[in-house]
Amino acid sequence: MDRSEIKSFIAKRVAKELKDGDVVNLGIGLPTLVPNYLPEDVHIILQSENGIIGTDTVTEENKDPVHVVDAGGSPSAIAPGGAFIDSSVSFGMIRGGHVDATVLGGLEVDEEGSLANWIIPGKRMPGMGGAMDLLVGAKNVIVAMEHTAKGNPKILKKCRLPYTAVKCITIIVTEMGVIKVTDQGLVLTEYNPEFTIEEIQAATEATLIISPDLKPMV
Amino acid sequence: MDRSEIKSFIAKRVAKELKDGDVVNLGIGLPTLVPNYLPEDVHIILQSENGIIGTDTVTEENKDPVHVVDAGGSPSAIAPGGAFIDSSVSFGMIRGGHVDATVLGGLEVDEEGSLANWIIPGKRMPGMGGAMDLLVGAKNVIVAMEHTAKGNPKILKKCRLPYTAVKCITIIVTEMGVIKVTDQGLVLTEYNPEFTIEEIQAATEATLIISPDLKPMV
Amino acid sequence: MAKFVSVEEAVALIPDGASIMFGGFMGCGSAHKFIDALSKSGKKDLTVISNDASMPGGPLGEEFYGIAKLVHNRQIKKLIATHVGLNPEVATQSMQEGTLEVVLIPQGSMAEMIRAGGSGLGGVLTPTGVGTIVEDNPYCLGKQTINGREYLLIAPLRADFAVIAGYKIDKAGNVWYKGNTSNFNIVMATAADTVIAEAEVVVEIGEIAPEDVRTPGVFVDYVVEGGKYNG
Amino acid sequence: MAKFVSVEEAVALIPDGASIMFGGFMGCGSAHKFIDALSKSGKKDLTVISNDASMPGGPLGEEFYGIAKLVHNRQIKKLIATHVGLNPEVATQSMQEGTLEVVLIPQGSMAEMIRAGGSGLGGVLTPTGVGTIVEDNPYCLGKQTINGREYLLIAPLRADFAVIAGYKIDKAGNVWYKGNTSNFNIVMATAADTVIAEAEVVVEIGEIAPEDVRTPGVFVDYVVEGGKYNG
Repeated sequence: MDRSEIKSFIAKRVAKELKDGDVVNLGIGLPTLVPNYLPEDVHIILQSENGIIGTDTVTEENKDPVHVVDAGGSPSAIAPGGAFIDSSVSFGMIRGGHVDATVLGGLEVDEEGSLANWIIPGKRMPGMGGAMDLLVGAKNVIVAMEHTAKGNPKILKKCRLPYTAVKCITIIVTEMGVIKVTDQGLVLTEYNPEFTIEEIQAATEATLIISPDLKPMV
Repeated sequence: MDRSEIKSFIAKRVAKELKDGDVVNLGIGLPTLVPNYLPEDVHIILQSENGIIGTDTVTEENKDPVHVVDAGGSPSAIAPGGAFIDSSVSFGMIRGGHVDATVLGGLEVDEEGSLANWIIPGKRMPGMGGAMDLLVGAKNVIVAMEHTAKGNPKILKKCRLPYTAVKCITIIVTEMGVIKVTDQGLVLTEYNPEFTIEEIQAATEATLIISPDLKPMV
Repeated sequence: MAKFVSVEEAVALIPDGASIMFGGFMGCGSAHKFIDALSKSGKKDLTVISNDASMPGGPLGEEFYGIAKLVHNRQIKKLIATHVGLNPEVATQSMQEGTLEVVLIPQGSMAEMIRAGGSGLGGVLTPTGVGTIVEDNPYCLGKQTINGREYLLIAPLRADFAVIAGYKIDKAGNVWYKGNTSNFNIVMATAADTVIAEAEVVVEIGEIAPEDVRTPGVFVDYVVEGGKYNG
Repeated sequence: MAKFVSVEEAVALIPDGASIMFGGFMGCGSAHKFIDALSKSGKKDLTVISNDASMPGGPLGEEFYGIAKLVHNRQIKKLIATHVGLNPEVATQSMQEGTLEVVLIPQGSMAEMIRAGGSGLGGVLTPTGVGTIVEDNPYCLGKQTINGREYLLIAPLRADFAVIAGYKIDKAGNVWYKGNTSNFNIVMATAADTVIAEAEVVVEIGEIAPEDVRTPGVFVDYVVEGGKYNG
């Protein structure tokens, strides 16, 4: 798979984690592909943490870039039945457990289900934005990312970069497999048959527990 | 003065404490008379803690008792330029110092400027409602009350009833005088010439400091 | 997503012993049709969180108004409120008969406690109640000095159910409140496991502008059409 | 009560060294006309509290959008924000040149800190940031365990000025926000000593229903008519 295929493959698998009616917050990049792979009978409500419940695709007709933007500052739109809310209500909603799932990328994740994705000290100065709140508040935290970066594992025993949030991840989806975070550690529940279990473990610094119900990823 | 005249007299003096543009919360009873005595060029905005900024007089035309009530549960109305807010915003406004003055009655007040007006243990079960928040949050707390109750002082060295709030009062207005709460204690700044200073002190358990600028109440 | 049900179906969701937040202030902004049906249902041992216990006489000549019906029918075991003085039956049941437990909380603290419960905050740090018997309240977790001022730490508040009332509710469950009926309804809609919203008028999507939605439909589980309230 | 002034009069209120909250999210919901005038005013050493530093290229072809103008003109000494990654001049001034101090705060915490500052609460108890370097943030006053869960105690935030932007503002200063421009504007309007609100359209009293007012006029000190924003 080339990188574009990898991203689609991951997004497609993440889509299966979402249920009809779920309120979902999507991070930038790969996560934004997820809605493309939802079954026809699954309708989710996309939340943008800067104040939109129910975002819609931007068209020439609904575009209003001065008054409606997404969490990346790009033009957005509101779907029928949606609502605009202010930041304190939006993050109350997020922290209060009213967002069913957040899907986001990661620089590093670890055996405790902690995530680092907001800063590389000395290198960039981005800011955490709403990510720390989303990780703490969303009912399900789905990390959607490539399994390795330039051949180096991103699933570590312990994150080396500053945490975005600790013990927050529900599930990790990569092109190699699906990993659930449990009290026992990271459990590989699905694998991509293009890889052997050994290859997946070799690409992972953390120790993977192999689920007794291990299935191929579809 | 009979009791009705006493109430008018107190309300009239309280009205002088209010400035044009002030946001004011009035307690039940005597305080509601205050707006009748405002000069023509002083317009205040009445706040009702259950969600009205800018209450108006109820008329047959604007009456909507199912949807607009005051803090006592009676029909109210909204003035032009007013706004309806929910309880968390309303009390945020109150605690946050956005209410210029609250005028309310008292069962007991004391030398520290503390107030007791919400409960007589064993006798009634009313509840504090919004009074504790108003006393803590309003910029000026004006107690408007008769100087004594059945001949007994209400201005005490220390409240005997449970406090509504401690060290909260700005000024006390009675039919006998005007008393400012200062770090030094209670300062009598104005007196009703119908009474001598000795009579006022005799009707007051707390020690009154006589202001060097003592003036007659007008 | 909001499901539209009959008032009977909505009442059937409530088990005996449930904790319920009721929006409204002296009955203004309460879910009158739902409360009426609940008062006739025989459900009992309820823990009720509400600003007040409403009052016997309603503005349109009702004998009992709002949750005063539930008090009168002795369906409430515990009442958490800010003011109960206008409903004399509360004092009778709590002080004389001892059948109703009442916890009194300052109104602003109650609004914040519910908001905290609905928005994932650990508690409320408020100057309200410092030095008063509120410090002995079961929800008061302690006193803290921050920047030289004392605050009470008050616990968040949540319930099994929130029963709110809006004027217009659209088919997506978005709520718009008339007058000052929003009062506790807005925070309560965020702080319960199941939220039941009663509409006076159900409208099509689009009839409430997205900017004017005060309780987004994603917070609402069930909608009951109550009809325009006229006593 | 809200006073209607020209943008020049409003900018003249701001002294060098003032702390200013600016509403807006990546320029959406910012007071563009005011910011433009401020950026040309030479006012300096400002402490700015804003979700972000906006970005160089605006949606209508602006060279610098929103408070990116103030960053570009080096008028800001300290910036308290949640995300500055889309404005590369911030990293240049802070990491390379050391002329701009930046404090980063999680977005939800910042909203609550400002709300706490405006509503008399002693602080915010949030689970956000526990176990992260946010614990070392100057606004983090400690960690507390409540009901078995850890929370950070974060300080309230206030400023000398809040500069907010509404779509419609009526003659009483009541504000209505279009789209998702309300973002930080609503809380900021409560948390500053002086509040300046820029309107795209000034309307008569009554054109915003009392139920649809999102920032009541009593919170607004000055109103500037900015005109419909078109870059």
